[in-house]
Amino acid sequence: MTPSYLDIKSQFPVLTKAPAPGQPPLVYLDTAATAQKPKAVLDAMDQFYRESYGTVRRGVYRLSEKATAAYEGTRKKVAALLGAASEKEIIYTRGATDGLNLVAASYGGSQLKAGDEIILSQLEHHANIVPWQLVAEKTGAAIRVIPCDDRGVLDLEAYRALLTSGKVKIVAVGHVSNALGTINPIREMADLAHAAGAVIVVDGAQGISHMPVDVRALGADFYAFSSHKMFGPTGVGILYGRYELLEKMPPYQGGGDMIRQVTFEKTTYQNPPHRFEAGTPSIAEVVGLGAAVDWLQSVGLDKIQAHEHALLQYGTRLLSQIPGLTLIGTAPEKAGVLGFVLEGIHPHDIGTMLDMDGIAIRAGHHCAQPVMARFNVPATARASLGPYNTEADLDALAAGIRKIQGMFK
Amino acid sequence: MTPSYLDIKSQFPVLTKAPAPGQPPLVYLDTAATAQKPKAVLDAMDQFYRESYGTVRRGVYRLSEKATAAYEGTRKKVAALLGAASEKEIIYTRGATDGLNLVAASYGGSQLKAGDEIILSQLEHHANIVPWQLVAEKTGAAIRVIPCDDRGVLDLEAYRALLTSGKVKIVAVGHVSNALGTINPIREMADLAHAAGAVIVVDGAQGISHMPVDVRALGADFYAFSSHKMFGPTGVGILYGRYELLEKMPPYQGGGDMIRQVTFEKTTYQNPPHRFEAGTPSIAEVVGLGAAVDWLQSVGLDKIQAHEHALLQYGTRLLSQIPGLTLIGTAPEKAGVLGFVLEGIHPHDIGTMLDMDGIAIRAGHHCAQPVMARFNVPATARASLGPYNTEADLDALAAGIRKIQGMFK
Amino acid sequence: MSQANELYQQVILDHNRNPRNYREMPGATHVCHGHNPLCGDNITVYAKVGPNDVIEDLSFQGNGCAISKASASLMTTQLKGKPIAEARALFGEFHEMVKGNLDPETQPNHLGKLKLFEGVKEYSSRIKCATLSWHALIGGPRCRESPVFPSRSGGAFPPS
Amino acid sequence: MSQANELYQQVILDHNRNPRNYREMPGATHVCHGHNPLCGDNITVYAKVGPNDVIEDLSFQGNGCAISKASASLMTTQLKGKPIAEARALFGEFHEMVKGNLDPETQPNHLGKLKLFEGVKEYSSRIKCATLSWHALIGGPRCRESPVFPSRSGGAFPPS
Ligand SMILES: Cc1ncc(COP(=O)(O)O)c(C=O)c1O
Ligand SMILES: Cc1ncc(COP(=O)(O)O)c(C=O)c1O
Repeated sequence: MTPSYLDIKSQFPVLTKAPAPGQPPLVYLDTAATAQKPKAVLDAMDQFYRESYGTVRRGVYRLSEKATAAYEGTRKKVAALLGAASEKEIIYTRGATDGLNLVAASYGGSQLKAGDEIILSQLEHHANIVPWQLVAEKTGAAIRVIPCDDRGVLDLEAYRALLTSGKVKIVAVGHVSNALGTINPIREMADLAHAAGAVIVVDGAQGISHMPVDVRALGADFYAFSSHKMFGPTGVGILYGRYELLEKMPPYQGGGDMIRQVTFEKTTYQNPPHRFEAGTPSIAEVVGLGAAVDWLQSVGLDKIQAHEHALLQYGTRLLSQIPGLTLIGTAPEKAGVLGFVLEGIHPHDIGTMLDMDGIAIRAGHHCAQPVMARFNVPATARASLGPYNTEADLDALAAGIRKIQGMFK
Repeated sequence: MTPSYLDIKSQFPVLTKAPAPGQPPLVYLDTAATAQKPKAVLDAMDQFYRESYGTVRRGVYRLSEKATAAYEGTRKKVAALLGAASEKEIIYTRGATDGLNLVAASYGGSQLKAGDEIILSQLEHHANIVPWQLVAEKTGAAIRVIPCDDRGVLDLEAYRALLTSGKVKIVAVGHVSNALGTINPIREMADLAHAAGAVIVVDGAQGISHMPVDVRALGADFYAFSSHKMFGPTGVGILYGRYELLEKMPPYQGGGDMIRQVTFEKTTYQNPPHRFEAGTPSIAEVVGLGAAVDWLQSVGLDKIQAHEHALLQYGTRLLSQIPGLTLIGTAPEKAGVLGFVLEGIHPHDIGTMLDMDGIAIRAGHHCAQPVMARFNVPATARASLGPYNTEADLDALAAGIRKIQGMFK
Repeated sequence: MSQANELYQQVILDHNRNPRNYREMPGATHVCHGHNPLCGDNITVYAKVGPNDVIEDLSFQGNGCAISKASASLMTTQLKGKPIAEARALFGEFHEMVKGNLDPETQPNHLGKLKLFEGVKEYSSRIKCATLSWHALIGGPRCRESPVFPSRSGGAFPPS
Repeated sequence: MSQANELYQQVILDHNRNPRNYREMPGATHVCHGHNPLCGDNITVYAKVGPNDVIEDLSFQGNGCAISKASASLMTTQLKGKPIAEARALFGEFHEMVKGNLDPETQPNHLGKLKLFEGVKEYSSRIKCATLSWHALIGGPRCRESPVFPSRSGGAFPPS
């Protein structure tokens, strides 16, 4: 491989296990849906459960102390990964969806009033649409949408125009589109939002593990993502929020550990981040996420970005040479997502038929139905890249597509 | 051991690993906070991550199909465990706290109006208090509280009297008190609630893994619990809800997988249970929970109940013989919880000093401050039992307590 | 070659390419629209039912994947001329087969050519594609409002 | 014997049993209540500060665990007669020690008898017990409303 490529597939058990007899080996091209886990992460969790599992923040015994130290340690690691000002700005959630719902319900629910406006983009994942629709309905706020062009690039002029209403309180936008791969100019959009007196909530689900992310350099007021897409376990995620904003937000869920004092007459709450963390948290998952952050740091997000970028260029070239294939999502600033349609062949058939050759891609609307509507397709096929992918994976994809075309002819 | 005891400690890696040099072996008496995990559960999760990890309900490839089958399989297992009418009544949550917040916000938020009443009990965990306070504040409903007597038994006469107001819409009560061990008469309370036109929400966090639970025999309309207290992983839990009630509830969180169709103008939602499951779920955790249910079924909940009951009697006898020790929580119907205070020694000191002998108990308010207020103590020490505990564990506890008393003399 | 690999056989690909009874039906006694928002499949089924509950004519139109189109096409050829009751029974068998609960090689059935869809059982997300036109005809969650022949299953839970 | 095992030594148990300066102070110039809702520790600290910022008298009263009581008792004996600035500095060292950031054996410090509390670092949930009376005196999250000597740390995040 050329120097811009990483060689780390061997660290991923799923990707290296011997296929069942008669089955082709796995070519995993669905990292945008969920990432595979390196051995380091799996070992960390398993070892935690086998050697020092206990509850956190509640016990007066050392098993619990150890668990708490590992648990809180991850908060520091994540704060460092994101360039946050303090680990107190790091809230553990169940995932990106949970984090976006938290911001929408708590920040949106307490700050929005009838007539206020929320700006979303045409590229959003349902997780960054529906929570805003729910809070808009409750508060009487209205939703405005930034359109995109035929490449999948947001129309910043339209965005500027929307901001002039003077009623915009919140801009919620994805860092990277999961359906198209478009990387949005968050810094510029944040500056414009701030100048208009709005806060910016960034859905970082597809950003975080594919490029270095510095929330302060980006100007993000909130940044939400999931562990499972960054090589960590399912069941946990992160919401970053500027402390000043978190401090004025009411609790989201009620329960143990988020309270200061409970009586039936009056309950008082902890400071952030604990105010937003009710109940026994995802302890082992947080430990696993900590290992995933360590792993990411050891590989280097700049290297991952370079690797995926080189693969994206390689894959784009390969797929562009296939007659009857149309790439959906051709923004100049693009992450490792290859969305496409084939003339006369439904994306779901592509997905199932590629699977028969061991190639796992995703077909469907990718929880981004407004994007499908914009490009006037019912669904797309999507191959998405991770640091473990290789040129050979993309060669297999291209060959698989040509084979399908032959069968459908 | 006598026939009423189980012999399963060897299945639990944490409980059988060799202690660090110079450290005493672990005596784990904090199962009410969180349960240790049998090897079968850890292996199931680890194997899943290493061999067949993929996203669920979204993919068109077999890795995802396998994951989906394992994931949805757990729903059936849990439905069978609970005696639910259908697996469509089983909602995956993050834990008991998340489940109770879901019911309070979605059912409570849509059904309660100003002047309505919610009945809680004096014994509730904060997770079954604060969510109701939050929804009461939003809707203008009022909270009424069933008192308990000096043993920690709920006053059913007072409960009957509260129900006569005609305004009660929801009764929310714990199956088993985590601070006192009291087993509440759910069936009787459910019948009374239903006769008064109210639904009953049961916090089953301390019920589920300590006795056979049949939601229909109990008459529970909702039943919420956490995987981590039933020998499964952290990061997942279950909310059971009667389908008829679930069907009329609005979504709780918005995002992927809970929608039918999304446009910026109008979004429509899935049927239960998916309506309440936004975003990528706790996939591996659900797989682990499935293994935990299998494990529970193979050991037998009746056997676990008998084992813990015998140990409870043994421990009660032992502790009662210690001068200066007062048991807090002496209900005749009681699960494996031994709450106590020592004259002149603060519970936190008991916890830390027992830890020095390798004995892990919990000291504090146990997220049940109203119980502490009722018994007029700032905190208690609490030893709680699991199926892996033995008489020797309780002997160690009693010896440890006597040693502390000697030091404090 | 696994069963799944056998799914996209020439018959299915042929019915996809040249769907049978692919037309509107002006004198239809029943019309139902089936929609799967998950993949954007859209199918309209037309039926003409005679006096003694016999399906005298059956056709469809719409867009979808090869599985849903071939399934709709084969459905029309298999059910034309049959009484409604028989259509209902056949759908029962078809549904159990694609869910993996009926093995057409070892268990008695009347599936005939419909056996071609057995491989769908390996892809639970594709079951909806294979059954879309059937649900439109017979009823079920994909077409709850106005199936041609309302399902009799009823009960507390919508069939799935 | 581990460090934690050394935590409950005779000195600490003795200060718990017979706390020094355990009394109200009628002529106090400063009074502050410290409360840890987590464990129900309740402590009131009284101070009499002289013209040149010297702590002329220091006492406390309240309920709590042995760690919080002994810590309050030792605090009063260690700080009486000291200028406020010195008290503040000593708390800084004490706080770092119980958080595990200052090793009193190898790093320069003025902790003296307060070293007895080093074992607390093994039990992060007990740090609050050991520092409750100190926070009441010097300020911090446990006594944010009215510490005797408001903390100067300030900044965007409350100290913890
Ligand atoms: C009675 C009771 N209810 C609710 C909970 C909350 O469970 P979790 O923290 O797992 O959400 C607990 C456990 O802490 C409990 O004991
Ligand atoms: C852009 C984007 N936002 C949000 C999400 C939701 O993440 P999760 O399902 O992990 O909550 C996803 C992933 O599905 C995504 O790609």
